Amino acid sequence: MSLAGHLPILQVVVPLLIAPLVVFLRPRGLAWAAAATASLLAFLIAVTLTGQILRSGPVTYMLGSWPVPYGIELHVSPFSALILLIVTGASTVALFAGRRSINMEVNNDRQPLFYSAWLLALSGMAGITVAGDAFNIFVFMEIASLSGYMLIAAGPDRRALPAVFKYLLMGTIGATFYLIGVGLIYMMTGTLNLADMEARIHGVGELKPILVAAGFITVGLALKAAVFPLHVWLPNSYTYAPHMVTVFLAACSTKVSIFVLLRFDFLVFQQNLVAHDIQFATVFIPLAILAILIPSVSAMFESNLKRLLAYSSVAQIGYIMLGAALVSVTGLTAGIVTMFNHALAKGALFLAVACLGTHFLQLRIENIRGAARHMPWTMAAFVLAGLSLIGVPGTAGFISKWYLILAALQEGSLGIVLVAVVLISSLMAVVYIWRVVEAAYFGIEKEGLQPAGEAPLALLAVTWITVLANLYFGFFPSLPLTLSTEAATALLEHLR
Amino acid sequence: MDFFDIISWILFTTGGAFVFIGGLGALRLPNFYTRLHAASLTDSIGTILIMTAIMFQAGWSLAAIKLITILGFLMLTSPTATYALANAALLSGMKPGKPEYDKEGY
Amino acid sequence: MYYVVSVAILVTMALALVRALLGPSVYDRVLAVNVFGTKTVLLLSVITFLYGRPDFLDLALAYALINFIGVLAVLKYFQNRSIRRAAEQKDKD
Amino acid sequence: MVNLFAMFLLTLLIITAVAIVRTKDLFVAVMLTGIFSLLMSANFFILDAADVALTEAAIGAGITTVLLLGALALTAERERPVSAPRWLPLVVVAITAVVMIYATFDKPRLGDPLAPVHQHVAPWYLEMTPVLIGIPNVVTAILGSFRGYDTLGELIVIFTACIGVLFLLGVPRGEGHQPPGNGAAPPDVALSHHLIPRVVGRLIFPFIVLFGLYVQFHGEFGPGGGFQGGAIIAAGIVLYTLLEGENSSFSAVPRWTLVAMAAGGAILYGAVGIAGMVMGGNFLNYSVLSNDPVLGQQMGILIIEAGVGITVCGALLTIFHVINAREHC
Amino acid sequence: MELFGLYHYWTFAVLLMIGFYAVIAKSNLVKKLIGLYIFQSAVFLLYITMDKVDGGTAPIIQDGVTGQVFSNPIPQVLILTAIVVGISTTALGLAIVIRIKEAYGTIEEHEVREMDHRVA
Repeated sequence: MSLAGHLPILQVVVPLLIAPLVVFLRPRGLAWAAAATASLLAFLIAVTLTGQILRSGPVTYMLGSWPVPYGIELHVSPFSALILLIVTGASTVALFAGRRSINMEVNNDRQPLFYSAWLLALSGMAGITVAGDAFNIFVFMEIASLSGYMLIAAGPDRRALPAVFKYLLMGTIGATFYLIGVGLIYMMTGTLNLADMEARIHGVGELKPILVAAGFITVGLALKAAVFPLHVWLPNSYTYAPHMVTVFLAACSTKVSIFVLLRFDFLVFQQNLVAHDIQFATVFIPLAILAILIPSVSAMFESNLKRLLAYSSVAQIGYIMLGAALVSVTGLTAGIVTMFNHALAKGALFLAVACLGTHFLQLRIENIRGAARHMPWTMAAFVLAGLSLIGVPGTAGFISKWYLILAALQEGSLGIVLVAVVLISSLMAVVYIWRVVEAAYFGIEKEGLQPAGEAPLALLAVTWITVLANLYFGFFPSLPLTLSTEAATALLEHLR
Repeated sequence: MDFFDIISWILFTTGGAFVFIGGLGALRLPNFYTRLHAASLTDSIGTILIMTAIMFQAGWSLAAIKLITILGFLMLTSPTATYALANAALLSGMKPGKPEYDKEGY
Repeated sequence: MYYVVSVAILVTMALALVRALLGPSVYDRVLAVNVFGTKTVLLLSVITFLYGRPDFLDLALAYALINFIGVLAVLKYFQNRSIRRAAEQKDKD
Repeated sequence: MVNLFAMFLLTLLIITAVAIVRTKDLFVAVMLTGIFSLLMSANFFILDAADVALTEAAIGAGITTVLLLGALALTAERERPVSAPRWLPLVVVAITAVVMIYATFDKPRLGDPLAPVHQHVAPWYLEMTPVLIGIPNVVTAILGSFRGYDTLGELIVIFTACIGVLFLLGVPRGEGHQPPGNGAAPPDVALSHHLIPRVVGRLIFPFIVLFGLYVQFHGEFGPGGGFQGGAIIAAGIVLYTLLEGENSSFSAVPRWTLVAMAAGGAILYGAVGIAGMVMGGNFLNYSVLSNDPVLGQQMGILIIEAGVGITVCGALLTIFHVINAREHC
Repeated sequence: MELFGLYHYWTFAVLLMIGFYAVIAKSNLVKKLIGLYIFQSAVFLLYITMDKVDGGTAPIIQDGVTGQVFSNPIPQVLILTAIVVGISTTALGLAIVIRIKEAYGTIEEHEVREMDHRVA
């Protein structure tokens, strides 16, 4: 088989096997270089894979050449391709931008371990995304989570530790719930392969265990994805993690869990459980509305910059769930394209915050007053990325909001309410972004807190590349839209 | 029922009895050292009897060799553990025969 | 006959568990854990023959070994604890 | 009758678990956790899962207890009471319990040979393992070959834990920490002045390692394999460290060797997978490693099991040493 | 037999609840981790329970013995993996707890929270 045929497994294995080697690269530049190269390689593989899928449809790969369902299968659909682009892209961007920032926050002799964990997190998330086997997802989920805990615990503030401990407990409970759900399904169907599972649940007479399994899997993955009432671990973890880790994880870690959640709910449960779409909608639409509004309010009153953005992330997860809960092609497209665009916007915002972080130890709004005078490029990037988050036309964020509103309007009278929610929350986003902008541009500097100048060039350059990507995908949204529409159609195929 | 079976029966029954008595002693005797004493001695004899009984059942095979290994292992480690425990208790100031030391915190 | 001895072992395990729950001193609990461990080894040896799979005696051997290491780890813990406490005591004086 | 035994053991299990949660003394909780683990593995054995029972005993009862004790020495031994009533957890737990019991109603009967679990994939493995792989232990065959990718993943999980612990605890202590006793941390006094345990320990140490190697390489034929073998060897070296002290243990096996083992095993595993790819199969296809596919499979499984054993041993020992050394720095 | 089967599942449910309760209701961080360990062990029991077949034996084929019924090997493979994942999580959790103790001087969740509030 040619190399092209092996791409799905290379996507996972390249960072996975470079990670143990990185531990031994003592001079710190070397560890960074190896990690950045591996990450870039993974990104290139993801791009190639996406091209392959756009040309010729989903790709599968049998591990050990064993036939399905006896061996483990990898399955790369348009949906997974989109997530792969987000994951590998975020990792690469953060690594290339963040060398200086990481040097400031993680001391030298620990850096090889740090970069090794970074690659493990990357390969764990890539592994979840390409997996076609329920248990395999669990294993890679644990790789991603354990390395994620470690990355967050690298934060210099001691408050990172309780935050990460809480994350560890909730993450493990989530993973274990998922494992219980998979166990129950396995008990009723005798298979672990997702596609096979889907086919065999049809034949199951008694549905109580399946229903309970659906509950456990949904709750477990919602915990991991920080869907609204289960999000309590997220704000502090993102706040106290090293800045670059926040960029990386905020862009993709919760999205990977949502990806698995949507796949399970739509492919495995939706067409097999009676009226599951209605249950799904009745649970998730109100939850999503609360998830959009309440964290937005929290963000409006938050003064720590990173926690403010973390709350906004929770709200964005609400948008994604709202789109999915509408159970229509447009709704799902909106949800999925939101994943992509939010990753862009939030990645850029956190990068800008990281730029500020090179000069401010305490990233609170009252501390960064007047920062725009000393760091004009950083703050300009922040403003543009903020506009994308709000959803101003011409930015990537607009595309997702627009599709969400289109999807909502298809729902009749309920739709009006939803549109109102989206608009209100966008106004809230204006408020919390404006608070930062106001402080940075019009605030009066605090004594002794003036930054010396701009952020390091590499960091600033990558920040601006991300910001420009926000604009690019605002004007030419065809790639994410094509992938999202195909993903949405595939998810809903069985429901027709 | 052949000869070996009868021997096994006898060994099993006595072994089981010793094990049970040891357990009873470990539960009912008044202080730590007496409990340790009851548990450790019956432990050894019970193990010997039961393992021998199983050996008679297994016949001369790989299993018998494994049983001998396990028996030898337990004969080495179990008294050692008992000694170590008694030593640690004594060093911590728990004097034998004085029930007032027999409280939490030691 | 395997059943008779298994029952005896199981009852002893329960008694040891009660001792572990009652305490009162930590050494009693360690003793109970040790008794529990050796009884598990015996139970396992008996059950391998009850199941007719004597090749699983490896498990019993592994248990015996783990049990010993456990007791020594506890012993080391006690020893370090008494050193720590002595040091703390010295601090207070 | 065995079923009654199992029910008895399960009851003990529940009692133990309740006691663990109720006790305020963490040392007692750790001791009971050891009992819990032994009970759990006895249950696994009764339920025909010999490999799992061995793993649970070695990892659960052995290594977990040692790690928890190490952590207790560094933190605190007693739990402080909380005054506020906790009704929310109770409600959450109660809801989950009701859901779980609801799910039990339609579950297939335990041991029913017609249950769907035993129908679809499982018979294929039992039937094809002798043909395709040619080793008696079906669990090892699935673990090493049919689902070898999961095993690779899991190896990486324990490697991640290893570097995570190293990352978190391999640094000097932060400010605000006051070591007991005027800054003089307790020296690492091993059990070296306990003559009897030391002699016995030295006597059995080589046998433990030998037994570990036996379990490691006998995994194709009986219960055992890389995890169990690696964990048992690790337990043996833990014993050595307990008896002889950290320093002499390090002079025998330095820390960097342990980390190298943890990484090397995983890389070895991956290398076998890539070799399969280079030689024309898919990733982790061992059949192409040799002209005879069955022989290739056996070779592949042997090598990856060695990789698993090396990583598990190295990772567990690194974790143990890092936690243990923290006490004395 | 029916009762026996249900007893296993109920034990699983009860253990799950005990562990879950310890994780969310206890304030001591080590206790939480021990609770997590019980919680995960309960799931192992669920999987292993479903592998049993009447009259079956462990899935290790014996030479020269025919007509044996074997228990299901797959749950065992999965749980072997899950046990190692469990110890990894516990080890990492303990490392974090040790660091919390060093940074805050306590391992009680409510005390840590109070200290953080005082600072913020």
